[in-house]
Amino acid sequence: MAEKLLEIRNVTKRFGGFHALTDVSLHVEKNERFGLIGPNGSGKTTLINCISGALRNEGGSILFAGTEIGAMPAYRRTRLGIARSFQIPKPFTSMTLLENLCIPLEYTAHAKSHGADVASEAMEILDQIGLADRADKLPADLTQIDMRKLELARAMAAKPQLLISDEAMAGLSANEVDGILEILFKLNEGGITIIMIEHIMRAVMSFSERIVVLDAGEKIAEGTPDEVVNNKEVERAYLGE
Amino acid sequence: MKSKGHLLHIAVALAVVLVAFLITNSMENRYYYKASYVVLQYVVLATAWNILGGYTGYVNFGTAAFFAMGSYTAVALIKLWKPPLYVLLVAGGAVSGLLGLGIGYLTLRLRGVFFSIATLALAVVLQMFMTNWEFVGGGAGTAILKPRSVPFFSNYDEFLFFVMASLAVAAVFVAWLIENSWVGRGMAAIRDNEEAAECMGVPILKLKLFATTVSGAMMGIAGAPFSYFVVFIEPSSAFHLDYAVNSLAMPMVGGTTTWLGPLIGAVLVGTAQQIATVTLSAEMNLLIVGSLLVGFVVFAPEGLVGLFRKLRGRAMGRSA
Amino acid sequence: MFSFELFINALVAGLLLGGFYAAFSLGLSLSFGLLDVVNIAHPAFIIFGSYLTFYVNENFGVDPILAGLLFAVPFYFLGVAVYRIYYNVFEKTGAESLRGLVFFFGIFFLIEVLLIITFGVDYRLVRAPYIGKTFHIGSLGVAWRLFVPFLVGTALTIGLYQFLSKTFFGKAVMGVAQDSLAVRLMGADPIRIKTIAFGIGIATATLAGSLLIIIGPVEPAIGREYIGRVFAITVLGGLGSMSGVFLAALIIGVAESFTASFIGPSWALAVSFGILLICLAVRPAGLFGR
Amino acid sequence: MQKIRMASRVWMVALLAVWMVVSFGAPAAHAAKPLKIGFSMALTGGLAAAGKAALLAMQIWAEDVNKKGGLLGRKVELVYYDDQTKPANVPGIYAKMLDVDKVDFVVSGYGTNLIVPALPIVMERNMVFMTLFGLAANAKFKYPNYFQIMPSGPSPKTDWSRGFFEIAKKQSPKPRTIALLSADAEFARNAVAGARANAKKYGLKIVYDKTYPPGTPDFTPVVRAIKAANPDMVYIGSYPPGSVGITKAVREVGLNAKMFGGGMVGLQFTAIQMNLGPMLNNIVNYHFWVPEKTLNFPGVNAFLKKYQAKAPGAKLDPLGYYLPPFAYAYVQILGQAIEATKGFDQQKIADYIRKNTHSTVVGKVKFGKNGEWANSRALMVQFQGITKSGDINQFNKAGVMPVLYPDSVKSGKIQYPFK
Repeated sequence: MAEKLLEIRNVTKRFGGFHALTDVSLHVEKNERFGLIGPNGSGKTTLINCISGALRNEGGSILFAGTEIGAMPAYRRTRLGIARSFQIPKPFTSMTLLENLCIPLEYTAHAKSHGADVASEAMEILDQIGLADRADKLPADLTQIDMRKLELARAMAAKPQLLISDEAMAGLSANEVDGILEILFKLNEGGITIIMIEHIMRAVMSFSERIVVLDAGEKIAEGTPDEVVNNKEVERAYLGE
Repeated sequence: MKSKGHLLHIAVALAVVLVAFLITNSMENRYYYKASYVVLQYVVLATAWNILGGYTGYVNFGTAAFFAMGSYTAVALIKLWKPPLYVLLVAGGAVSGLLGLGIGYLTLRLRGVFFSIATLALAVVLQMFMTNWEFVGGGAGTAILKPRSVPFFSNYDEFLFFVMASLAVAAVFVAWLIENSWVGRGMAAIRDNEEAAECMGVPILKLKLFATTVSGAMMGIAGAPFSYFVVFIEPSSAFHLDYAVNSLAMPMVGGTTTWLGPLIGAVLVGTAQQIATVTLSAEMNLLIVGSLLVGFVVFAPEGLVGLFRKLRGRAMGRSA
Repeated sequence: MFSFELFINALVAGLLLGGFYAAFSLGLSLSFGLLDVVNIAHPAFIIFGSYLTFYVNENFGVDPILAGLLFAVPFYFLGVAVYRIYYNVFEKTGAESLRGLVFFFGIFFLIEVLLIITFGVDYRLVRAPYIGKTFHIGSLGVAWRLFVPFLVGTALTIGLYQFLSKTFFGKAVMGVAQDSLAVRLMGADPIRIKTIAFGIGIATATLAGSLLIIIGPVEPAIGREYIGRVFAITVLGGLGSMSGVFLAALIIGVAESFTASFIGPSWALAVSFGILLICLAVRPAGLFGR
Repeated sequence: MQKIRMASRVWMVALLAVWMVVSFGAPAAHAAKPLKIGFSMALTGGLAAAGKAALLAMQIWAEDVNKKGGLLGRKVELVYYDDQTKPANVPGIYAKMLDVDKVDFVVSGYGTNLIVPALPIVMERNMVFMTLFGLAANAKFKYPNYFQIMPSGPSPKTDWSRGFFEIAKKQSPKPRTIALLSADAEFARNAVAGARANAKKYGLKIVYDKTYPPGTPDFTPVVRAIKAANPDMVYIGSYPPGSVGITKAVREVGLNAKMFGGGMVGLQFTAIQMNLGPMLNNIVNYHFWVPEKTLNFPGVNAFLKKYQAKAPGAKLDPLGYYLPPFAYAYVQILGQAIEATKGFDQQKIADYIRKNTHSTVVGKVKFGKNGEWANSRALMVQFQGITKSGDINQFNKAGVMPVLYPDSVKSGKIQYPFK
C-alpha cells in the first residue's frame, strides 16, 4: 500500500446558500498521477482552491503528508510542498520570465535563506521547459502555449511534492497538448505527485492512474480511467438524462 | 557585486547629506531653505506613499492622516517636555507606523479598494479627534515656539532644511533597499497578482503589513518637524487634502515602480508648485496638479521613468 | 435632556437626512457596486450639479429640482464620455485597480478647480418657495427644505430599483454585475450596458446636487466632506443593492441625527465613519449584502 | 543592462538637482525706486472670499496714496502671493518677499492661521507688523511691533462677545441661561471660549455647550437639542455654511430663546443676507462696520464708493461693509506712520504707531496691550425690518442693522425678545 500524500476527509464548502462541495473525501498517493474531472460547475476548482488555500473549507479536514493544513494560509501550504498552476494564467506582469520564476524559488524553495542566488536555478527550469530563449521577455509578449508553460514552470520553481495542474491545456492544439503532457510525465518521473484537472478527456485518460469524478459538489465515481469511463453515474452527469 | 552596489549608494547618500550641510553654511537666503524644505518633505511623502502604492499596489488616500499624526505626536510632546527633534522624529514615526499597521490589519484582507476607502475615512476620523483634543490646540489650533538656536547652524530654518534633506536621503535609500531585496520582489509579486503571489509562497499579509507600517512611519517622520516649520498648527491645515493628492500625483508623474520615480516626481512637481505659488494663481497651481495627475495616468502610466526608458529603448533599437 | 418629543424629532430629522443621503449615494452604488468602477469623483459630479442648479436658479429663477432633472440629460452623456475614457484606458488593459482609482481622484480634483475658476470660492445658495417653511404633525415639525429632498431621494431609489429589477436593460445591468460572460452569451454587449449604467449613475448626481444646494450652501470643495460618507453608505448597503443603499442611508442619517441631538454634533461624522470602519473590518459585504 | 540603468539614474538625479537650483535661484529683478509692501493673502481656499476683498481694499489704498505722489516720494507697490489659505505656505512666502523680492515692509494676510506662521520671521528681523483680523494671535509671542486692526480690544477673546452680554443684562425679564454652539475651527472656538468666560462672569447658567464639525449638512437636530435645553439666550460661533444652516433650522424649528446670534460669520455677507432675507430679523450678531451715522468716519464713504464700483467685476461682496474698510485702514496706518516719522526705520515707525492715535476710515485707532485695540469696539448689531429676500437695496442703508453696542456708537434700540 502506497503512502497517502494528500487526504481529504468530508470536506464541505458553501457560498451563501449554494453548496459548492458536499462531504467530499478522497486521497492522493505519493508519486501518483491523479485525475480530477467533472462537468462545469461541479466543484473541481473550488476543491483545489480549498487544497491550495485560496478558500477555506468549512467542514472536514485536509491532510498533507499527515499534517492538517485546513487552517493554514496559502503561502505556508506552498512551502509545505503544494504548488498549483492557474486555469487562467496569472503571471507577474511587470517581471521578466526569469524574474517570475525567482519569486517561488526565493519564497518557497529557499524560503529560509532569502537572497540566495536563484537566477541560475530559474534559468535551469526555463531551459527544462523550453523557454530559456525568452527569459528576458515580459509575459505580455508570450503566446498562449508559452504562457501555459510559464504557469507550469513557475509552479515547478516552488519545488513541490504535489503539483496541481488546473486545465493547463485548455485551448491548445493537439500537438501542444502532447507537449504539455510530456512535461508533466517527466515531472512525475522526477518524483512529483500530480493532480490534473482537465476537460480534454484524451489527456486525462492517458495521463491519470486514478480518477475521481465530481458532480454538483459531490464525488460520484472513483477508479482507473477504464472504470470511470464505464460508470453509469458519470455518463449521466456528462450527458444529462 | 551586490555589496559594492550598497557601498556606492551609501556613499552617494552620505555625500548628498554632506552637501546639504555645506549649503547651510554658505548660503544665507532663507527663502530657498523654506521652499526646499517643502519640496524635500514631498520627496519623503511621495517615496513613502510609493512603497505601499507603487511597490505593493495599494492606494493610500490618507497620506494626510499619517503626516498629521506625526505632526500632532510632536506637538503633544512639545507641549509636555520639549524634547529634542530626534525624539520627535522617532515618536512621530512610531505613532504613524502603528497607525499604518492597525489600518492594514483591519482592511488588508479585503480587496484593495476597501483599503483605499478606509484610509479616506481614517483621515476624517483622526481629524475629528484632533479637532476635539484641546491639549494639542483642538479646532482652534496652537502656536508652537521653535527653539531660538541650534548648534552648528546659524538659524533654525537651516537646521530644519538639513534635517529634511537627511530624511529625504534616508527615505529614498530605504526605498532603494526594499526595492532591491526579496521583500521588494515579493511586494511586486503582490502588486502584479496577489493570488498567484500567495500560491508561490509569498506571505502576502505580512508583506502588506510591513508596507503599510513602513510607509506610515515614513509619513509620520516627515510630519514631525512640521509644527516647527509653520509654528502654528491646526487640524484643517495639517490634514490638508493636498498632502494626499500630491503624494499620489508625484509618484504617478515620476513612475511608480522604482525609487527614482517618486524622487523625480516630487522634485519636479514640488518645485513647479513652489514656483507657481509665487508666480501664478493658486487655481492654476491646482489645475496643473490635477491635469498632470490625470494626464500621466491616462497617457503615460509608467511615468517619466517609463517614458525615458521607452525613448532610450527606441534609440538603442535604432542603433542596434 | 432626553424627551420623547426630542427623540421623535431626531428620528424624523435623521430619516429625512437619510433620504437625501440615499440620493447622494445611489449613483455611486450603481457604478461601484454593480459595475465595479470605483468612481471616487462621484461627490464632485454632485457639486458640479449643485453649481449648475445654482446658475439657472439665480439667473432664470428655475426651480432647483426641475434644474436637477434638466441637467440629468447632459450629465448622462458626460458619464458616458467618462466611462468611455475609463474603459479604453484602464479596463481594457486590465490596469483599472490602482490607476483607475487615481484617475477618478484626478477627475475629482479637476472638477473642483474648474468650479473654483468659474464660480469662485464663495458659498452659493438657491431660492425656492419651500425653503424655510415647516409643516407640523402634532409636536413633530418637518422642514420642507429637508422633506423635499427626502421625497426626491425616495422616488429616485424606487425608480432605480424598479428599473433594475423590472426592465430588460436593468436585468442586463444586474447580469453584468454577476457575470459578464453570461450577458455576452445572451447577445448583449456588456461594455455598452456598463456605459449606459454608468451614465445613469452620473445622471443621478445632478439631482443629488440640486438637493444638496436646497439643504444648505455649497462651495466647490464641499464634496470632500462627503466622500467618506457616501462610501460608508455604499459599502454598508451591500454593494449594488438599491434598497440596501436606501436602508444604509437611513441608518447613517438617523445615527448622525441622534448623535447630534443627544451627544453633540461634533461626533456625528465620527459615528458614520466608525460604522464604516467596523463594517469593513467585520462584514465587508455590507449589512444587506449577499 | 543593469549598469546602463544605474548610470542613467545618476544622470537623472543630477539633472533634478540642477533644475532645483536653477528654478529657485532665478534672480528676481528689482528696481530700487518703489516702496514695496509685501504680504500673503488667501486668494484661494476657505478664506478666499475675504482675502480677495481685502486685497481690493489694499489696492485702492495704494492707488489713493500713489495719486498723491506716494509715500515720501516713493510710489507704493504691493507685492503679494496667494497663500491658498494654507498656513504651510506662509513661511516660504514671507521668506521669499524678504530675501528675494527685498520688500521694504510686510503686513499680514487675513486671519489668525495665516498671521501666526509669518510672525517668527518678522520677529527675527524686528520689523513692524500690521496685521489683519487675528484673534489673540500675538498672545503667545508678545511681539511689541505687532499691531492688529480688528477692533476686538485688549482681551480679544472676551471683549469680542461682551456686547452680547451687556445688551442682555439690561433686558427684562433678564436672561438667566445660555446655550453655546461652536464650529470646530479656529475663530469660532475662540469666540465661544470667550462667550463661555463671559457667561460665567455675567452669572448665566450654561445649559448647552457643544461644537459641530464642518460639513454638517443639517442643523435641525442640533437646534432641537438646543430648544429642548430651553435657554434664554443662544450664542453661536459659526462659519458661513453653518450660519446659514443654523438660521434656517432656527426658523423652521422655532426657538424660545429671547436673544439669538453672537459670532456668526457670514451673516455680514451681502449674498447670504439677500438669500436669508426676513429670516435674519431680530438676530443680534457681531459686525465691524455698518452704514449707520455713528460709524460715518471721514473717508469711509469715499472708499466704499470706489470699492463698490470695482467689486462686481471681481465677483466680490458688492457692498463690502464687513472687512474692506479695515483692510484699507491697516495699511493706511502704516502709510501715515511712514510719513509722520519721515523715514523708513522699522523701529521708529513701530514706536510711532504704538504711541499715537490714528485717524482712519474706521475711526480713531489706538493700540494697546499685545498690539490689540486699546479699547474694544466690537459691534453688536441687530437685523431689523427686512421684508423680502433677494433685494440688495434693503441692506445698503441705515436702520437695517442698527448698532446696539458699544454705547459710543450706538444707533438703535433692540427688538426684544427674539421672534
